[in-house]
Amino acid sequence: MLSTDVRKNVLVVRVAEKRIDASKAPLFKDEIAKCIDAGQSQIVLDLSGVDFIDSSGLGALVSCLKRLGPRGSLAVAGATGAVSRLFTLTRMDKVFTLHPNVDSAVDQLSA
Amino acid sequence: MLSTDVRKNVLVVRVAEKRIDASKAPLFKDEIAKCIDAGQSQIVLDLSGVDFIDSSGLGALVSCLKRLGPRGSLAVAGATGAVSRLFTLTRMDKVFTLHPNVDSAVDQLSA
Amino acid sequence: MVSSISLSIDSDLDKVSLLSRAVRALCEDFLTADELDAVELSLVEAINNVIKHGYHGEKGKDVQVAVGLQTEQIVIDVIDHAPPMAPDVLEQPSDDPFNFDEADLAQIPEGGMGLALIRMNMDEVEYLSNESENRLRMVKRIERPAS
Amino acid sequence: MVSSISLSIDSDLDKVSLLSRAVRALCEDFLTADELDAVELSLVEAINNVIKHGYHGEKGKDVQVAVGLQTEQIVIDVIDHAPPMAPDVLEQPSDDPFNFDEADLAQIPEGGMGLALIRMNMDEVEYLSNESENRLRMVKRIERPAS
Ligand SMILES: Nc1ncnc2c1ncn2[C@@H]1O[C@H](COP(=O)(O)OP(=O)(O)O)[C@@H](O)[C@H]1O
Ligand SMILES: Nc1ncnc2c1ncn2[C@@H]1O[C@H](COP(=O)(O)OP(=O)(O)O)[C@@H](O)[C@H]1O
Repeated sequence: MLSTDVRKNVLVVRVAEKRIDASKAPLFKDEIAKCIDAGQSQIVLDLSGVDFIDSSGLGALVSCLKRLGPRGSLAVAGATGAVSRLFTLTRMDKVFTLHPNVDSAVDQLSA
Repeated sequence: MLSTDVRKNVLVVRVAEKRIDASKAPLFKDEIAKCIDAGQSQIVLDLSGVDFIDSSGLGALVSCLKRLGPRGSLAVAGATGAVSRLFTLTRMDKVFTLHPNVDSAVDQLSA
Repeated sequence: MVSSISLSIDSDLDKVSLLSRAVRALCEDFLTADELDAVELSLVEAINNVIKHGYHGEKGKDVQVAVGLQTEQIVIDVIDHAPPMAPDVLEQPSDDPFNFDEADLAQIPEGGMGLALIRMNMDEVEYLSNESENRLRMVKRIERPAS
Repeated sequence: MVSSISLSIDSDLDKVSLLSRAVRALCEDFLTADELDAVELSLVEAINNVIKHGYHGEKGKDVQVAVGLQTEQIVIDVIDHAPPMAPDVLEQPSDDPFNFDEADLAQIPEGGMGLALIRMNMDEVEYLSNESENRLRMVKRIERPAS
């Protein structure tokens, strides 16, 4: 479901599912929680391969953000279409920093 | 459902429906029959806008061919995808001359 | 992957394209464009037959389609509650109506092509009929690119 | 154009995407990409709610979706046979869960967003419940380009 990669001390998590919906959200949340519990605090979530997220998926993201706490950052890269639309609609674009691509997200988090 | 146009004494009938299926075949057959009964004997059927034909639609075409009889010609232009596939599968490509486009069909019928 | 969904319309020829569009979308990730065309044609022919021959064109009757997406095949059942079709109808050799002499206009078929097309386009076709329903089961194998 | 089709799955979260794919395909000719996204999201939220809250995650229960394609609107009904939801649940103001202070992490919602999203994304939402079924009716108006 996820593939990870460290760049400039930032953990890049690529979501390899087209949909983060209620059937996938619990596992998704657990997998990210593992990364956080392993000590990662600067995380970029690459959603460029995702074309649908529902409120369960979005809730899982928020839950990760809370787990990470103020000491860390969770940035989102490559959200388009229905995914970026959901962030805007729910005002979650004020909560997560949205980046057009992974490179710009990594640059910001590692700066 | 149909729009017609005469070029070099050939009647070009453009089918303005995406599907010629059992719900449309009877009307389709009647409309072409009208053209034939009005005296048209060289007819090009432009199927470039059609993306699906079922056996009722194909049967309607055959019925038009029979109505036209040996004195006339009914050529098919612009069949692609599922439409051209159906002609091949049923050996109807031996019965109707298939042309890539209207121009080449008109040229042949008016020659 | 074993997933199933069922769809239904009433016995109205105007609604067949809706059903076929939905089923095509369901199969999209598993079949090539040609295979999708084959499935769509078979499904439409099967439903047309139910409406025309089973229900004799009467509207307001139930036509149901169950789509099973399995790892190696897609199973499409067309289910109706009309009088069943004659048991031998499905038995004719597959290419029958298309064995015409193209030079003889009278031989070219205007009908009777539906079941033959279904048999040519699907990998398995089976008709199951009992007191409660008729079920035309059509199976399309999923050919995976060798990897 | 008034056409309708009904689709059903069992109450399994893994099957929701199938249903939404089929419904999206049905609506495709009538809505913009943004509107299709809105309908898909609403449908998924509605079905998730039925499975999670109505059937408490139990599989093997019936979830039905009826799609009515009308000249000026698309009507999508999500129908179940679970205990109905509380009548006042739908009444809350539409943007409620999203009125958070983004600077206060604790306020950011992890759930409770589904119904609000449905109300924001559809033009009409209505819940009809009687002895035999619950029906969440969601209407999306078809905006035709001025011509
Ligand atoms: N669902 C059905 N119920 C009853 N009879 C059927 C059904 N399907 C097919 N048949 C019979 O089989 C015949 C052949 O069907 P088909 O090959 O589809 O061609 P067509 O529908 O053009 O006649 C039909 O004419 C009809 O008599
Ligand atoms: N179909 C339903 N059956 C019973 N209760 C429901 C249903 N849909 C929603 N609810 C109730 O309304 C609440 C809010 O639902 P929603 O806004 O979708 O958020 P969430 O599902 O994340 O809790 C749910 O927690 C549940 O108590």
